[in-house]
Amino acid sequence: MTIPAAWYLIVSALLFGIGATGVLVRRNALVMFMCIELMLNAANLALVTFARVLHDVGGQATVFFVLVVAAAEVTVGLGIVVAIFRKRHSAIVDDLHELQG
Amino acid sequence: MTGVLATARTVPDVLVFIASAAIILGGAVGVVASKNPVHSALNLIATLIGIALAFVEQQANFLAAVQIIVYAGAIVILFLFVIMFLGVDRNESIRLEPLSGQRPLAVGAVAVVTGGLIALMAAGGWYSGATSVIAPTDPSNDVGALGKVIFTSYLFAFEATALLLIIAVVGAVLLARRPPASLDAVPRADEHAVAAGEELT
Amino acid sequence: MVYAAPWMLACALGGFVVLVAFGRRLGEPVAGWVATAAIAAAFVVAVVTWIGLLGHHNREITETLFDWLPIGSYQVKVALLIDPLSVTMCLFVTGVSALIHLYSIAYMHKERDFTKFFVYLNLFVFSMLLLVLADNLLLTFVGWEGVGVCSYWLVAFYFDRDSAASAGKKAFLYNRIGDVGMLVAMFVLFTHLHTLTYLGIAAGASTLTGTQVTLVAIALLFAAAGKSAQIPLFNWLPDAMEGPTPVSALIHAATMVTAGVYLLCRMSHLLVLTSSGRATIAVVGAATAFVAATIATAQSDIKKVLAFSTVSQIGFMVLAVGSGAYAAAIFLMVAHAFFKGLLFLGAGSVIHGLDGEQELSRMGGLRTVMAWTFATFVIGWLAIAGVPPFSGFFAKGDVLKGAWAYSKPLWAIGLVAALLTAYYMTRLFVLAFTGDPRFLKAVGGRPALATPHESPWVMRLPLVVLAACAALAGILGPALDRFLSPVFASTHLAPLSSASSDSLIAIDGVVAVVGLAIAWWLWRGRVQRPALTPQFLARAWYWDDAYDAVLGRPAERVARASAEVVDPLVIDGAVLGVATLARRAARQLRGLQNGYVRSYALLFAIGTALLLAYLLARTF
Amino acid sequence: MNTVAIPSVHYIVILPEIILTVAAVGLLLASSLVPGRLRSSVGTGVTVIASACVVVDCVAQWVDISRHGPSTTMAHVIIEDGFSVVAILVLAVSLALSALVADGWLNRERIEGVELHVLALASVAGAIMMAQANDLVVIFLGLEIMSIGLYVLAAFDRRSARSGEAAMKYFLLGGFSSAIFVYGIALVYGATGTTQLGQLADFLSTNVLRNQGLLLAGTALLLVGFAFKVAAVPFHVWSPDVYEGSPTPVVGFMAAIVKVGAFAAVLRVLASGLFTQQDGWRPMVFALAALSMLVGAGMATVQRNVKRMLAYSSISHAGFVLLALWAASPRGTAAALFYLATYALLVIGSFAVVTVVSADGREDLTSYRGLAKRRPLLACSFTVLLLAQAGVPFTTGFLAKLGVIESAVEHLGWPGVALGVIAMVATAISGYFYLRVVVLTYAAPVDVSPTAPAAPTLATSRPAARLAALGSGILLEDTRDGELVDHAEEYGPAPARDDATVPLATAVAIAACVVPTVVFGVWAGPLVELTTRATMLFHP
Amino acid sequence: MQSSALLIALVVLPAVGAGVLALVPRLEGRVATMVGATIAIAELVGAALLAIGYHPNGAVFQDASTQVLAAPFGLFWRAGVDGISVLLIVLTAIVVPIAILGAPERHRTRASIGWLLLLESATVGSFASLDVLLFFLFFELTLVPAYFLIAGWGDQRRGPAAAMKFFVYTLVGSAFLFVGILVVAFLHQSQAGGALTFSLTALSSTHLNGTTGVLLVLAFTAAFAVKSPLFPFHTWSPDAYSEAPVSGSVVLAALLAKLGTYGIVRFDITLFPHALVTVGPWLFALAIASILYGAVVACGSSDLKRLLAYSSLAQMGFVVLGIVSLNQAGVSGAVLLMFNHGIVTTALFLLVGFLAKRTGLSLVTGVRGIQGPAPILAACFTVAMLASIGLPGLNGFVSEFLVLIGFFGAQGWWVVIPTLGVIVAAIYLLWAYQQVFQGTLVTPAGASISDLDVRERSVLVPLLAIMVVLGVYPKLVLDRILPSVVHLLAHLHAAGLTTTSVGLR
Repeated sequence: MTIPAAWYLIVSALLFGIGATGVLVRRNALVMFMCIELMLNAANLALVTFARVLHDVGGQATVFFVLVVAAAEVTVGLGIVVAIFRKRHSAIVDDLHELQG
Repeated sequence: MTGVLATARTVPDVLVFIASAAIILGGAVGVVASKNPVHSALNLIATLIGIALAFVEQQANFLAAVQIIVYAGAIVILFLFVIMFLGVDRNESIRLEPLSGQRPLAVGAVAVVTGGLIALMAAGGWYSGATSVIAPTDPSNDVGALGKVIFTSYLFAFEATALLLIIAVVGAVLLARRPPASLDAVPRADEHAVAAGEELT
Repeated sequence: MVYAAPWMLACALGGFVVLVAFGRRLGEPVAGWVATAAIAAAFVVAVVTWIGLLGHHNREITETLFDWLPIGSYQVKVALLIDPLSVTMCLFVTGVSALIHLYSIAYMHKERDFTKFFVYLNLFVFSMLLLVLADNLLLTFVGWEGVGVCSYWLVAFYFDRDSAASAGKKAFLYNRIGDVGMLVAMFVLFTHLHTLTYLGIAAGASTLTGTQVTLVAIALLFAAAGKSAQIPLFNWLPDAMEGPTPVSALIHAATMVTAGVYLLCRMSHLLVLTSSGRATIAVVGAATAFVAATIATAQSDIKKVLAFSTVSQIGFMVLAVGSGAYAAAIFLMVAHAFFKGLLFLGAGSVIHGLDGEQELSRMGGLRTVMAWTFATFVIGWLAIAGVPPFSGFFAKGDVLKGAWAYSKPLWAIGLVAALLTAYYMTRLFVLAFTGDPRFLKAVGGRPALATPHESPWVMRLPLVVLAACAALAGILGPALDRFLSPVFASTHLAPLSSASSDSLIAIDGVVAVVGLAIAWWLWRGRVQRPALTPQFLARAWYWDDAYDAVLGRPAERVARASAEVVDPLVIDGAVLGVATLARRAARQLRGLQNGYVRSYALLFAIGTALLLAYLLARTF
Repeated sequence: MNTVAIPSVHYIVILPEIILTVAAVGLLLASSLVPGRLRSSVGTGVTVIASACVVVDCVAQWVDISRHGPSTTMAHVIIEDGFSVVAILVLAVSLALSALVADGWLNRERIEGVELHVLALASVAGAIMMAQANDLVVIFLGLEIMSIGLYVLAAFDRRSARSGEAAMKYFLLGGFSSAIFVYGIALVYGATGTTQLGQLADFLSTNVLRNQGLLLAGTALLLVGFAFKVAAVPFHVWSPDVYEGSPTPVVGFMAAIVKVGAFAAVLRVLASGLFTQQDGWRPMVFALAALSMLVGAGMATVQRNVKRMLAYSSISHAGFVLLALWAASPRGTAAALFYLATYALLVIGSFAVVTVVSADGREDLTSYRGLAKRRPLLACSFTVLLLAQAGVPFTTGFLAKLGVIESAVEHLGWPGVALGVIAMVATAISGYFYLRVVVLTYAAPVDVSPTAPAAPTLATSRPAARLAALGSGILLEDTRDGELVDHAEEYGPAPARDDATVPLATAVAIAACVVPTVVFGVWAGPLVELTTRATMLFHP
Repeated sequence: MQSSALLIALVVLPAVGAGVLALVPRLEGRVATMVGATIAIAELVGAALLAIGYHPNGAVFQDASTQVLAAPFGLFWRAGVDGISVLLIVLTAIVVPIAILGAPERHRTRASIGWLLLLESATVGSFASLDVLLFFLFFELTLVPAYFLIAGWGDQRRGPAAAMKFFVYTLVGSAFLFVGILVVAFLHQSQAGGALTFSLTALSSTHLNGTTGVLLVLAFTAAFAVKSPLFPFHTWSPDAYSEAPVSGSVVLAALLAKLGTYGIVRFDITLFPHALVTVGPWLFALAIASILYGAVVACGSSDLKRLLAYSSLAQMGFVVLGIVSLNQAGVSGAVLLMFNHGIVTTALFLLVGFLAKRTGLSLVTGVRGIQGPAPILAACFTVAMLASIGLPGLNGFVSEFLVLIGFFGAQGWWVVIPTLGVIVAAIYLLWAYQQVFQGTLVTPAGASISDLDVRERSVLVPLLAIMVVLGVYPKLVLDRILPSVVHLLAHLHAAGLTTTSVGLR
C-alpha cells in the first residue's frame, strides 16, 4: 500500500490520453462512447488515488457519483445511437455532417 | 519522481501495480485499436477490471465491487447488447481516415494534454491537499465510511442522482421508442433520403 | 447734414428691396425708373452730406449704426466714416451710377430680365457705397464682396451664354483670390493692433514692426490687384466685357474696379511706413499701365480695347499711390470715371445702334449717322488721350508728376504708357467713326447691317452730361487736392519746382499729341495692319494661356484624380480592405465548422492543449 | 459510530428542485395512467404553474436572505444567497416562457404527450442545482441532469434527421467535455483535498501551495468543461450545429438555461472558490472572452441561416459574460447576472419569433424579407429583440453590455481596456448582422429587382464613382453580388404559409420578452439594483 | 425647476411622438406628415422658449435636472444647457420640421417621420446631456434612426450598403469613446473615491498624467472625428449623404455631423485641456487636411450630393480649426459655424432634393441652364451657395472669419492655407452652379421644368431669412454663446494655459 501516488496518477493520465485519442480517431459512435468511459475511469482512478493519499473518503464518494453519471450517460447515448440508426442505418459519426458552416 | 521512488515498498504491491497498470493500459489501447466494436467492448471490460484491481490495491474495495458490477456487469453489457441489436458488429477499417490531418493533430494535442497533466501534477507535488477534509478513510470499513459520507456530506448529491436516473430513463425511452406512424404523416421537405431509408427497415 | 450719410445707403437699399419685392409687378420700364430715382436720391444725399462736411472743421466724422459682431472682447461696429475721401467717392459713384441707370432704361429695353438687371444694379451701388463709407476694414470687406458678387451676376447676366457664365465665374474667383490678401491683412492688423477701424489703424500703424507693415502692404496690394485688375490678376476684366455695356461702364470702368485704389489710399498712413511696400505698389502699377496699354493697341473688339485701357488707367492710379500722390490717384479716378464711363456708354450706343456688333472691323463712318454719340465720343477720346485742356490731361499730369518725384524710371514707363494710350484710343476712334461704313456690306458670312439709328434721348442725356464732366473736370484738380490732402499721410517728398512741373506738363501734352498723330497717320483709311497687331499682344501676352497651363489644367487633373482614385480606392479602400479581410477571416473559420463531430472534438483537444501549454509555460 | 447524523435541511432552499421534480414525475405518472396520450397543453400548464411556484419560493428565499443573510444547507453543499435566488428566478421565468413557446409549436406539429415538458422541468432543476451548488460534485450532477435533458430535447423532433444529428454531436462532445470536467474535479480535489467550494476557499486562503501546477491544471480542465457548456471559443463549435438542428422552440430554452446555469456555477467556482488563484485563471478567461466576442460576431456576419446566426451571436454574448467573469469583482458578478437575466429574455424571444416565422422549415434569412408587411407586430417585436441584442441604447441589451464592460475597465489596466475595446468592436460587428436582418424584414419583397430604377447618381456618371459604390457594397456584399436578391427570387415574394396566426401562448411569451426589454431599458433602476443587491448577498 | 421640466420635455416629446406614430397604423400618409410636423413645430416653440429663457450671464448650465437611472452602473440623467447647447438645440428644432415638411417620403411616410422624430430626441438629448455616459447613450441612439432612414428610404440598391457602412464605421469609432469615458470615470473614482459617476463637472476635476491624457483625448476625438467627419475618417459620408433620402441627408449633414464637433467642444476641452493642447497641432493638421482635401475632391466630384458631402467635410474642418485654436474668437466662431453650416447645408440639400425631383443630380450628364425656367430655384440656390462660400452679409462669413482670425491668433501665418480653402470652395460651388443652372437650356427629353411650388418656397424662406439675419446681426447669437465659451476656456486657465480673445499666449 505504499505504491506512490505518482505511479497511479501517471497511469490515469495515460489512460485519459488514450481515451481522448480514441474519441478523436474512432468513427464508430459506440466505440467513442467507450473511449469516453475510459476517460471517466481515468478520472476515477485519479480520485481514488487522491482519496488514498489524502486519507479522505470524499474522493471515493465522488467516484461513486461519477459511476452513476456514467451509467446515465451511456443509457441516453445508446438511445441516441438507436434513434439515429433508425434513420440512417449507421453508427459512423462521420456520416453526420449535414449541419455545418 | 526520485523522491517518490525512494519511499519503501513491498514487492507484491509493485507487482500488483504493474499488473493492474498493464491490464488497464493494454485494455485501453485495445479499445481504441480493435477493428470490431465487440472487441473494443471486451477490451473495455479488461480495463475496467484493471481499474478495479487498482481500487482494491488502494483500499477502495466497495468501489472495486461497484466497478465490476455496474460497469463490467451492466454498462458494457448494454454496449454489447446495442451492438448486437443494431448489428454493427462488423469490422471497420482503422486505417481509413477521411479527415485529413486529423490523426497527427489528435495525437499531438493529446500528447500535449497528457504530458502537460503529468508535468503539472508533478510540479504540484502530485497531491497537495489537506488530509481527510470531508471525512477520514477507514481501511477496515470503507463501505461504512463511504456510506456515511454519502448520507451526510453528499446527501443532496445522492438525492440528485434520483432525478438524474429518472431523466435518463425518460430520455432513453423517448429516444429508443419507434416514432408513432402519425408523426411521419407529414413528410419533411429536408428528408427524402430518410423516407427512403424507412422503407428498408 | 453730415449725418444724412446713412440715407445714401438707405436709398440704394430701398430701391433694391422695392424691386425685389414688387419688381416683377412693376415691370418695364417702371422698375428702371424706380431704380434710377433711388440712385438719384442717393446722389442728392451725397451732395447734401458733402456740403455738410464742408461746414465742419473736423472732417473725420464716424457715425455708428449698430454693433455688428464681437471678436472675443472687441466689438466690430457697423459705422460710417465720413471724411473728404469717402464723400468724394460717394459723389462720383452716385452721380455716375445715376446716369448709367438712366442710360440702362433704354439700353436694356425688351431684355428678358429687365427688372432683375436693375435689382443687381441697385444692390451694386449699395455695396459700393458701403465699401467707401465703412469706417473699418471688415465692413469695407462686406461692400468689397458685395460689389464682387454683383459683378458676378451682371457679367453672367446673359446666363444662357456659356462664355458669359464662365466670365462671371472668372471675375468672381479672381476677386476671391485677391480677398485672401485682404483677410490676411485684417488678421495681422487685428491681432497686433486689436482694432480694425481706419482711424485706429492710422493711429496705431507706427507701433507695428517694419516687416508687419510691409506684409500688410503687400497683402493689401494683392487684394487691390484682384479687385482693380492689376498684374498678376488683371486678366478677368477683359472677359467681364461679356456683361451688358452699361455694366461695363459702371462696374468695370467707373466704380468697382477703382475700389482697390481707394483701399490703398485709405491705408496711406500705413503705406508711408514701408518704402519697400510702396515700391512694389508703384512697380506693379507702372507695369500694369504699360502692359495693358500695349495689349489695347492690338484688340479688334471695341469693348476689349476699352477694357484694357481701363486696366492701364488703373495702373496709373496705382502708380500714383505707390509714389505717394494719393490725391492725384483719386483725381485720376474721378476723371477716369467720367471719360471712361462716357466712352463705354458711347461704345454701348454704337453697339446698340449696330444691333450688337462689337468688331471695329465692321464699323467705320459712324460720324455721320450717330452725331450725338460721335460728338460726345470725341470729347471722351481726347480726354483719355490726355490732350489739353481736357480732364485726362490734368489728372494724368498730376500722376506723372508724382511718379517723377518718386522715381524717374517709373515716370518714363508711365510716359510710354501715356503715349500708347493716345495711340490706341485714336486707333479706336478712327476705325469706328471715320472712313467708309463697312457694316453695310456682308463680310465672311456675316450679313450686312441696316443703317444704324441714333439712340433715344435717355441714352443721349447721360452721354452729354458725362461729356461735360470729362471736358471740364480738369479744373477742379487743385481744389480736390486741397480738399483731400488732410486725409492722407504726407510722403515727405521734395515738392517740385514750378519750372520742372511746368516742363513735365508740357511733355505730357506733347506725348499725347504725338501718339494721336501717329495713330491717325497709321490707321487713317486702313483696317488691317497685322504687323501692328501681333498675336502676342492680341492674346494679351498669352497671360491666360500661361495660367491655364501652369495652374488650371494641373489643378483640374489633381481634383479628378483625388475624386476618382484617391478617395474611393486609397482612403476608402483601406476601410473596405479591413472589412473584406474580416469577411475573409470569417470564411476561413467556417472551414473549421465542417460538420464532422470528430474535428470538433479535435478542436476541443487543441484548445485544452493550449490552455495547459499556457500553464506549463507559466509554471516552468 | 454507526449512527448517521443526517444534516439539517433548509427546505425552502431546495424547494425549487423539489417542485420541478414533483411536477416532472407527476406528469410522467399522469401520462402513464391516463388512457391515450396526454394533451401537451396539460404539460404546458403544469410547467407554467410549477415555475410560478418556484418564483414564489424565490420571493420567500429573498425575504429569508435579506432577513438572515446568505447561508448554506445540507452539509454546506447548497447555498442560499441573493445570487442563486436571482439566477433561479431567471431560470424559472425562462422555463415558463419556453413552455409557452413550445406549446404553440407542439400544437402546430401535432405532437402529443408531455415528454418535452418533463425533460424541460428536469433540466431546469439541474440548472438550478448548478446555480445553488457549493460543491463540485453537485455542480457536476446538476450539469449532467441539465445536459442529459437537453441532449434528448435536441433529438426531440423525431422526424428530422438534423435533429438526430444535432443530438448526437451535442451528446458526444458533451460526454467528452464532462469527462474532461470530471478529471478537472479530480485534480482540484487532489490539490486541495476537498470538492466543496467553501472548504476549498478556506484551504487556499490559509495555505500557500508550493506550486499551483496541479490546482491550475484542474482549474483549466474545469474551465474547459464550462466553456463547452456556455459555448465559448474555441469550445463553441457544437453550438451552431446543435442550434440549427434542434427544434426551434427548444433552442431558445437551451441557450437561456445552459448559459444561466453554467455561468452561475463557473462564477461560484472561479470567482469565489478559486478567487485566490485568479492570476492563474484570469488570463485563460481573457483569451476565451476575447476570442468568443470576436469570432462569434465575425462568424455571424457570414451566416445565411437565422438559427445559425443567432447561435454565433449567442457565442459572442457568452464572450461578454466571460468579460464580467474575467473582472472577478463584485461589479463583474452583478454585471454578469444582469447580462444573463436580460439575455435569457432576448434569446427566448428571438427564437420564439423564429419558431413562428420559420414554421415551414425555411430558416434562410430571405424568408424574413417583407415580414413587416405580413406581420407588422411580429416584425416590430423581432426588431426590438435584435436591436436589444445589438446593444442599442435604452434597451436592456445596452445596459447589460455597459455593465460588463464597466466591470472590465474598472481594473484600469491594459488588459481591461483592451477587452473593453474588443467588446465594443464586437458590438459594432454584431450591429452589422442584426441590422441586416431587421432592415430585411422591412424591405418590400419586390424592392430588390437588380434593375431598380435609380436616379442618375454617381454610379451612372463615372466609372470611378461606380467603383466607389461597388466598394461600399463590399461591406454589405448581399446588395453587391445580389445574394439576397437571388434568394428572394428563388423563394418568390411572400410564403403562402404565413397566413397562419401566431398561437396565443407564443404571442404571450414574445410579449413577455419584448416589453421588459424596452421598459427596463429606459426605466433601468430596479433590475440593476436587484442584481447588484443580489451580488452583495453573495456567499463569502 | 419648471424650465428644467421644459428641457426634459424637449428631449422626450419627439420620442413620444415617434412612439405614437409607430403604434397607430391609422396615421399613414399625409396624416403622418401633419402629426410629425405638429410635434416638430411644438418642439421648435419649446426650443424657442428655452432660448428666450436662457440668461447669457446667468448660471453656466441652466435648466439643469438630475435623475437616477441606474445608480450601480453610474447611469444618471444629468441635463442642462449653456449657450452652446441652446444654440444647437434650436438648430435641431429648426431643421427637423423643415426636413419633415420639405421632403416627405412617398411610401411608408409614417415610419420615416417616426424615425426622424426619434432622431430629433436623440440629438436634443445629446446636446442637453451634462453626463458623459448619458451623452454617449444619445450619441449612440442617433445611429439607429439614421441607419433606418438611409437604408429604408435611400437609394434602393446602394442605400443599405451605405447605411451599414455609416453604422459600423461610426460604431467602431465610438468604441474608443466609450472605453475612454469609462476609463476617465474610474480614474476619477479611484482619485476622488465615492460612487461611480460620469457627471461632466465631477470628471473635469480628474487629474490625468501626460500619456493617459493624450491617449484619452485621442480615444474621444477618434469617435468625434468619425462622426464629424474629419479626414481621413470621412469615407462613409459621401456614400451616406448621396444614398440617403433628402430628409436623411439633411439630418445627417446638419445635425449628426454637429454631434462630433460638439463633442470636441464640450468634452475634449472640459476634460483634457492639457492633452488637447498637446495634440493640438495634430488636430490642426487633420482639420486643414479636411479643408483642402474636401475642397479638392469636391472639385472633382461629378454628383451634386457627393460634392456637398465633401464641402461639408471642408466646413467641419473649419469648425475643428476654430475649436482647437482654443481662444474666444476661434471657439465662438466654430460654434457659430456649426449652427450656420447646419442651416446652410439644410437649405442646400433640400434644394438638391427639389432639383433631383425635376432633373437628377449628375453634374456631367445632367440638365443645364435651368435658371431660365426655374429662376426662384436658382435664386435660392445662389443665396445658399454664397452663404456656404462665406460671402459677407450672409451668415457663413462671420463664423469663417472668426475661425480664421482665431486660428491666426493660435498658429500665425499657417492661416493662409485654410484661407485658400475658402477660395476653392467658391470654385467648385460656382462650377456646380454653372453646370446646372447656367448655359443653354438642356432638359432630359425636353421635359419642362417647373419652378419651386409654394410648399418648397415656404420651407426655404425661414432658412434664407436666418442666413441674412445672422449675416447682418450675428451678435444676436454671439452674445449668447460668448459667455459660455469664456467659461469653457476657463478650464484652460485652470490648467495653467492662458488664452486671450484671439491669441493663445
